[in-house]
Order: sequence, then structure tokens, then C-alpha cells
Amino acid sequence: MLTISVRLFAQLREAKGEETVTINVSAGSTLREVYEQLFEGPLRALPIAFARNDTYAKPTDVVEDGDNVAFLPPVGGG
Amino acid sequence: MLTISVRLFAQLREAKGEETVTINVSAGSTLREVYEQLFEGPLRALPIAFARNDTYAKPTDVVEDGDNVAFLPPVGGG
Amino acid sequence: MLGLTDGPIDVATVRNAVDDPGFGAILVFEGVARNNFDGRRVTHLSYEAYEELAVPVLQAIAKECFENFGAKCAIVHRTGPVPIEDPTVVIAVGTPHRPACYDASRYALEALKARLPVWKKEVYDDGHDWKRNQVPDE
Amino acid sequence: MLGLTDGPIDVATVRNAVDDPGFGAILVFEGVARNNFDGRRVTHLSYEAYEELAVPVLQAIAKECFENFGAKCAIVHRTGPVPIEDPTVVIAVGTPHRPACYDASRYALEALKARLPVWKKEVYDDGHDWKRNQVPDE
Repeated sequence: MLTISVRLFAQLREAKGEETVTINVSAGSTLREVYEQLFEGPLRALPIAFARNDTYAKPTDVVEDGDNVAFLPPVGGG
Repeated sequence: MLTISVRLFAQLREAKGEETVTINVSAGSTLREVYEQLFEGPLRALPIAFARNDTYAKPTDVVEDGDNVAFLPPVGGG
Repeated sequence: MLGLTDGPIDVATVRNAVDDPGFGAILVFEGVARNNFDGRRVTHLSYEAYEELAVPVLQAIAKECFENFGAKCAIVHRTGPVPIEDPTVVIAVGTPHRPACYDASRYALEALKARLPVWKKEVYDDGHDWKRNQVPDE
Repeated sequence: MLGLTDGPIDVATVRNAVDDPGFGAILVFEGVARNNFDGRRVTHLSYEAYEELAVPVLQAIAKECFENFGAKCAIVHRTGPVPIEDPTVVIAVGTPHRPACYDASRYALEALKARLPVWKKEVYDDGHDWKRNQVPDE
């Protein structure tokens, strides 16, 4: 198992009640798989963007132990 | 003869050295005819707009005694 | 706020004239005195205006902006000498949504350039020109 | 000047960041907190941001504005609660000529709405929504 830190925003943050959660995931998990481990229902259906260690990443990128991961729901700036 | 006051702007003002000139014109003169009485050469060829008593007017409008007439060269605001 | 001024334009005052709690977009255009034209150094600009006609023209443009785009519009044009980097004209537009804001601002600017009875003298080290606006449909 | 702030945005400071004696046009867009949405009263907005990613996104947008339009660009987005009528974002753009100024401003605004990792909470008397931007190509 790997331990990673996950940063959450907006409705994802509200759903978990935390800006950052620390979770254990299986070695070889992709960002998308980590997301689906954390969220279900309507939140799982959102078109999420991913970041890994403060850089944009692909949903298929594999996480490593100690990663700082972020899930970005659809943006609303402006 | 009629006596009218003519207000000039930009290159027309510079050409006459005055913001306002008072001139005598024949009864029945149009604004365009008054313009051609005052200007010749390259200035006569400018696409001029006309005003009479602080309202836009047509080149074919006939002046009356005591009118305040204005000749407007192509504008350059902004 | 629609008019002319012979001193520096206070941009914030023009902008605040279109404030409205129902507006989500405010766009402030400044025409600015530029230091060059066609490679020639410009020392300053100087504008003259036919004020009695210019104010009704600005009022007509603002009315068209409201009728066509639902926009509130404030315009102040400077007259007399204008130093480089100073605004020559400020157009503030407010609308509920952003697309109409851009459309109204551009409309007001192009209408002003075509119709406002104001004349621009571009002054160089060795002379000056009266600059005629290029109007799109010419 | 490209960044986020958790207090009121000073519009003049953003505008002055794009000053240049070779510019003839300056355009300042303000997104403003609006008091209504679909007939519902909005009491205020609140934004949160992923700052570590947002700043590079703003830098990329400014670079694109320069490369595509020759524009200098300054952008400040507010975070945290925003009262009605306060600016939520200010985009200042300067260019030598006006058409590029409008194009660059609109480009920066649309790019920001599509890409900036910032989230908007619209707060009503009886609840709130996280508002997702409509992106033209969706």
C-alpha cells in the first residue's frame, strides 16, 4: 500500500469536509482510480482534472508513495 | 447679400487663422456653395460635413441671414 | 456621464458612472496618446471639438448602446493638448453578461471614431498632421 | 502582475501594470459580483483557488496574449468572499492599436474561464451553488 495526500476543492472539499485527506491506495493505482476510490454518485460523474505534485497530470498517471495529488472539478473563475 | 458666421475646425481653422469668420454670401447660397466660396485646392476636396445653427445639415441646405454655419472636416476622435 | 474635458480624464469616475448591482461585467477602454506613428516620434497630441454637436453625438451613441446591447455607457473625450501616455478618451460600459459588454464597448468606440466631431492633431518634432480616422465602411 | 488576492482588487494598480508609451489602447475588464442569477437573489460570491497551479496558468495566458496579439497583460483574480458590485477578476491589456486590444482582452478572459483553477460559490438566501463556467467548445 502507498500513502498519498489528496487536495480537494469546491464541492469535493465540501463532500469530505476537508481541504486535504490522506489515504492509502494500492501500488499501481492511477489518479482516476484514486478518485473513484474516494467519490461515488454524482461527484464521480463530474469531468475532473488531475494534478500530481502541483503539476497537471493525466487520469491514467500512476501515483507513487508520498505523492500530493489534487482533484479539480470544473472551474468557475472570472 | 446675407451675412453669416462660419465656424472652422482643425485644418480649416488653421488655413484661415480664425475659429470664426463672418462673410457675405448671395441670397439662396447652399452650405456647399458657401464652403467653395471660402476654400479651394486640397481643402475644397475634403469630404466636409455641415452644420447650421448647431444642428447637422445637408450640403444643399440654403443659408439664411444671421445663420451660424460650421464646416466639419473628417473627424479624428478616439 | 457623457462629455468633453480639457484636463486629464479621471478614469475611475467614468468607470463608477456605470456601476450597477445587476452588472456582472464592466469594460473600460482608454485611447492613449502614443509616442510614435509610422516610425515618427510623436511629442504630444492636441484635440479640438465642436462641443455643441459632440455632446448630442455622445448621448446618441450611449442610447444606441442601451437599445442594442442593454449596456450602460459613460464616455469622456479630452480636448486640448494631451501628453504621451495620458488617456485621450475613456469609454466605460457595464452589462449583466460579458459578451454584450465587449460588443457594446467596441460599438461605442467605432461609432465615436466615425461620428464624434473631434479633431486630432499629431505633433512631431518638426511639424504636425490632422489625423483622419479610418472608418471601416469607407 | 499576474496573481490572486484575498482582498479587494485595486483596479488602477492592475491597469498601471500595462502602461507603455508605445500603447494607444488600454482595456480593463472587470468581472463583477452580480446580485442575481436566474431571478434568484445572490447575497455574495466566494472563490477558492489552487494557487500553485493558478499562477502558472495566468502566466501562460499572458504569454499567449503577447505571442498572439503583441499585448501586455495583467490579471488579478480575487479569492474568498466577494461582496456584490466588487470586482472578482480584473484583466488589463495594452496594445499599440485598438483591434488587438479587444481581441487580447477577450482571449485572456475566455482562456481564464476555461483554464484557471478557481471555483465560484454563488451564495443565496437559502443555500449555495458551485458554478461551472460554460466553455464555448463544449
